[in-house]
Amino acid sequence: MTTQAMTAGRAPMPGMKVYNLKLGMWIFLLSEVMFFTGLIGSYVILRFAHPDHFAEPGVVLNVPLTAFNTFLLICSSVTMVKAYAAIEQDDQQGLKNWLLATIVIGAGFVGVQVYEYIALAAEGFVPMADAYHAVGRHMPHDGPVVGGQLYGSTFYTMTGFHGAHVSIGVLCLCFTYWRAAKGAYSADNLGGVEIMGLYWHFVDLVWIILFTIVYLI
Amino acid sequence: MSTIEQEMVHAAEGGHHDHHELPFIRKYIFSTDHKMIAKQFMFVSLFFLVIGGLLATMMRWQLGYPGEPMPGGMILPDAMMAPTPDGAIMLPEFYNSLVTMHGTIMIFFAIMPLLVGLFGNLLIPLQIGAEDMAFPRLNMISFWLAVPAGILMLASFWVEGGAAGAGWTSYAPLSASGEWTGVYLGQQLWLASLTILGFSSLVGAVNYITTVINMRAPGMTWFRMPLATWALFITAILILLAIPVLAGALIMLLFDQTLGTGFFRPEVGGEPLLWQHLFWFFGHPEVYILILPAMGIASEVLSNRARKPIFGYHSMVLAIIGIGFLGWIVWGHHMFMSGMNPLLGTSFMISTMAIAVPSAIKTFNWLATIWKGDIHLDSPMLYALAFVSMFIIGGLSGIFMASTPVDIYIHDTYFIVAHIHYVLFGGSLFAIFAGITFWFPKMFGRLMNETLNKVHFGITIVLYNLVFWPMHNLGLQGMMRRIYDFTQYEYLAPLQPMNRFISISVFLLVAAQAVYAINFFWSIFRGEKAGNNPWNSNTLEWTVPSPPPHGNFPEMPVVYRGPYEYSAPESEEDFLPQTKPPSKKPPVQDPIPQPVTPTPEGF
Amino acid sequence: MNWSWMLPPSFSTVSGDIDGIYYVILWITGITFFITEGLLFYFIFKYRHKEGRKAAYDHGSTKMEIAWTMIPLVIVLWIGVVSKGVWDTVKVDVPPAGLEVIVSGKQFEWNVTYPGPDGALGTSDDFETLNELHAPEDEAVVITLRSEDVLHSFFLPEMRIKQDAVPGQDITVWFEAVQPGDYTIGCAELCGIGHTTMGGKLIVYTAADFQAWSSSQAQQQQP
Amino acid sequence: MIEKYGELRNTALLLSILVIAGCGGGGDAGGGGAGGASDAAPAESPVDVATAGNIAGMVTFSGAAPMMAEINMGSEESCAARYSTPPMEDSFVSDGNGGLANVFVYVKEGLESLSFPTPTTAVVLDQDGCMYSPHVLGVQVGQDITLRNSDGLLHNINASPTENRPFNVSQPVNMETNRSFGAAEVMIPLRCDVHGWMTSYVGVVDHPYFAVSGADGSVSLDGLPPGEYVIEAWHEQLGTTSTNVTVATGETAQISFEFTEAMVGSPVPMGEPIDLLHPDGHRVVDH
Repeated sequence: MTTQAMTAGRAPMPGMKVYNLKLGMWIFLLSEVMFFTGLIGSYVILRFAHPDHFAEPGVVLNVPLTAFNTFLLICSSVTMVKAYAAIEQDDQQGLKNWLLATIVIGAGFVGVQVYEYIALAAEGFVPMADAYHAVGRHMPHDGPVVGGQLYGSTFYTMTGFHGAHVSIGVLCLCFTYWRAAKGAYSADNLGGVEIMGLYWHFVDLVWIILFTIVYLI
Repeated sequence: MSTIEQEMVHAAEGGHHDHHELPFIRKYIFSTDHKMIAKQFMFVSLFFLVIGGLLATMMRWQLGYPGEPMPGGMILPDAMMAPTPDGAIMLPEFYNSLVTMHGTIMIFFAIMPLLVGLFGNLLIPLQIGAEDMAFPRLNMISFWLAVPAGILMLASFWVEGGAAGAGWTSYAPLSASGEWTGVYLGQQLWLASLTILGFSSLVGAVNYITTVINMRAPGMTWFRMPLATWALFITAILILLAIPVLAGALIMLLFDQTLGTGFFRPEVGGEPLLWQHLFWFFGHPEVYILILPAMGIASEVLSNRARKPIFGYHSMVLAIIGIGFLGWIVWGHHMFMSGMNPLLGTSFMISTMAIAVPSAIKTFNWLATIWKGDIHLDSPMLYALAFVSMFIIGGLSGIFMASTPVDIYIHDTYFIVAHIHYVLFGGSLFAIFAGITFWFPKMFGRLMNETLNKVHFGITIVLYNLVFWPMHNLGLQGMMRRIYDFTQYEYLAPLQPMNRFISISVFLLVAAQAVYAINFFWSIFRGEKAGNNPWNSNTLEWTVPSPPPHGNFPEMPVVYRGPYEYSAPESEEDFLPQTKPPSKKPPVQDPIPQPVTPTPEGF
Repeated sequence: MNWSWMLPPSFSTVSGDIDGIYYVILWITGITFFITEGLLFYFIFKYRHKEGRKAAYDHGSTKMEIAWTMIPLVIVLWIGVVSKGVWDTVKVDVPPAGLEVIVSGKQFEWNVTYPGPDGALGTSDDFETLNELHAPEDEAVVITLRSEDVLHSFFLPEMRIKQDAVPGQDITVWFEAVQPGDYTIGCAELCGIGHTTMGGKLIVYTAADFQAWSSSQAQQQQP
Repeated sequence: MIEKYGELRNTALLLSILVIAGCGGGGDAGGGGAGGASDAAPAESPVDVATAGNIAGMVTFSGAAPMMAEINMGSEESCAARYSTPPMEDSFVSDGNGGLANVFVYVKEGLESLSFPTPTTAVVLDQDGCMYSPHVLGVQVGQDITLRNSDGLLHNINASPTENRPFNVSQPVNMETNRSFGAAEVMIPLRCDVHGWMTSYVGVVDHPYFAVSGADGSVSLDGLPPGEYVIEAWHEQLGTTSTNVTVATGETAQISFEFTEAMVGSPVPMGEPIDLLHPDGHRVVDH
């Protein structure tokens, strides 16, 4: 039925057995992959070219906090799956609850990231190359500068772009929730929820890669 | 997610659009009809084509008459021209802006939207038998993202410090700080504008790919798709994967300027070469984005006007796909002299040599297509043939710079300028002329005036070669590109006459385009009425009225054969539409599919 | 007006090979050019539309297509192989230096630093010239190319040498002039408002003259 | 995915607004910046000539003067031809007996309560024989500087201030371009990238009491209202030194600035704001 809705009762040659929205989302995610590949690739190149600019894990960055944040995001993926499972069963209430949960956790992730930024900036870890003077966590401010000017630039750009994706995702989740509240979705008509899920899982996946590369290595 | 939901609703309404009349604003301005959006792209990019041409004439004035007052220069602000008693003389920073903006506007705002925006939108749904794009509203958004991008780009001429002046490639660190160029806000607008345009192309690409994969009519198997659609499909994939990389690079450079990050600023440890790698990793697929659709258009017109099946349809498709793949591993050939490891240079040279082959295949197949044909030499055919012959030159001159040692000498000289213009002007632009002329009736229901077109073709092909052929020679004499006053170099001063000759030819060439413009607008209103199928073509778009109604196909077309069955013995005319049910068992490659039951071949 | 496709004379040990490859490619592409364009025009004339004649119904010939896939492939790969050799001699295998100098690009001038009497760079007796590179003939001049601000491109047309100067990177360029005389230094990469003025002179002496010039400079520039 | 494009449309909107702003900014000839004197906006108070006093001073240098090398103008024959003896670098100029030229002397403190009209006459900075003349000059906030090219060959003027908006313009022929700085700043370096040796320094202050020491090192600030002042002297190689002075009605107060060999290569403040609102907003150039 959905497939038919997508193609307006015509019976074309489906190159793939997925309806347009889903296919479109997959294709769009491909381009997102290239976008993050470009960013992460640049990060890796700069890091190999200037190891001295990058500090040991945990010296500047608050790894435990971010690990917790990563855990949050993974949970939000689980709740997103739950939401989709619910609507597959035509369970409107379940859909709404799980969507709400996803929204809350997603917003929480962004909140923690903002807090992290503020804390880091207070320690002199800033994106402006010329103003960079990170002294490492809980160090006296006149201590020796840790890492180099590229560290702040790359860190905030990498994590910032991911943060932007999450924030946008949260907004869309709110919209999906609003639609769900109006009962727009059903077991036969869950395209909106499904592609929302696809996007959300993608953002989650990217974060796991970023967390590994930026924080742990 | 409103748009998505609307898409669903909208799509659900599918068939019964055409019944209710849309209000003017929905029909002509915020239209979701792919044909209208195609026209919108056409008018906007033709406007930018004119702008780009005017920029070129100003540039050529400085090169043809270095340091002499430019006629009418007085009307330009002091930030561009130096007022002197006997007229206004061009400032070097303005010349740099001209170089940059001519390249940027022609590539991103004229050629690319004409090929992808115009022909992608117009042809894909019509040629595969879809009633519209997969996401009509996204399609509209794609256009309405391109417009502000264009406005930003033009506006940058009038901000303090003038428009971007670091070349269309905006190599860092020159582009990273106004201290080096004297351009401050302009460079940031350039970056912002291209980022927005990037999103516009991205939306379009997602739309095209989804449409081609999912919305083909019954019987339209992969290997029954017209080559234009094939080319646009592969182009869309290239856009989809290349643009995001550029967007990333643009944003990083924008951050370097506005936030003070250090990606490309060596003084804080950044890597200037990183910009070049990112830019050309996008930039080389971009080159094929700019030529593949042109190849597709040319194939359509050649086969149709020669009334002969395209020679080696499958290898043509494979060549397009091959280019699509190889296009990703040759970017380094723009960077032989950049300080990149010379060993990498060799590997990039080999891959570059390899990518010459698919283009060679296509060229020979085009020749073989018109061989033993029944060639109707009307204007679309003339433009298409011009495309082939100019593309041959552009392709051959490419081999010189692909060979690393020769590139040492000709890199960054006018030889490169000649090469890119033989491919982008002689190639893409002539194909665009061919395409617009060929599909004009489908867009406006009237034919363009043949005589005026032939006049335009004659003047253009001659002047075009007078402009760009000598640039090879300039390059061989060692004249570097993007140079404000080459007479500063003793050994280049003798090139003055030839430069003046080129400049005069450019002025005439640009003026001559008026013929096409006049013909274009005159024909929209007064042109000879065209029926459904003025060219006796086989492909689906010619089975419906010109212009096609909203929803394109009154009833679902069913496809029985490939697109190029011209002069087939089984039909008494010299063409055999894809939708014509076979009389007896026809000698066509593909089996007749049961409508509805999908048979995805090839892939 | 010079419509010639010949390259201007060149005066370095490698320029001969570079020009050689150029002429080989010129021949190959030239012949291809005349054949293909010739065929194109011939077909246009021969098979122009005539009433009542129908075009051949022909979907292609795998044999022919394989032929014109393989032939170009072989040719271009051969060009590639030949090119590699010369490329390596010019850019990869740097010969032992007869003269080592530092050339540093800066908006909009080339600063050249010479080793001075002790023959070593980075010592107090180094001396400099502005926009002029003085070199002996028949000696490999090995240049460490730098840039102080933006990208420049160090271009010696008559030596067939070109190399971008990248800030933050030391790039080795070398050439060996075969004849004394005055030659051109150019900047081939857009480098800002004064890009057009960023020219200079390459002056090649006989070994003896160079010694004389070098020592005279060294004395002048000592404080 | 689609929702993201909704968000993009807004970006586009914002940016177009930005542009319109940009166009607006494009109008004025490069001044702008932090607004300078106008923020402190006390009523315009013309100085009463009857009660005004003067300051006369000497700037001297003691010790071994830094070596000034010859300028090699070889790359610009037409300029080199203008000089019988090769021109010397002009970052340190003093007469034989201790007088130090090209020192910018100005009232740094003591005038906060007053404000002064912007002069309508422009100050000329000439590019002649591939040298800037004068080498050091002072202007008032908003006062026009006429950049003149008398050489008829390509010069560019690259100003890199901290308080004001930077600019980098070229002059390929004999021509004049007017520029002004909207914020007080001592000093703003100007340079010509085409001729690496060409540099000049502009002092921008929000009152008329400034001067550049002459060849003999003498300076005079005339027509000051009576009161206590802090006077600062700035030299591109020797840094700054300042002194306090009391100006009495109708009298000429004597001051002197002593630069010494020891100060050679000491930090030279650039782009220092005069108004005390942001006291340490200056970058330092080390030699």
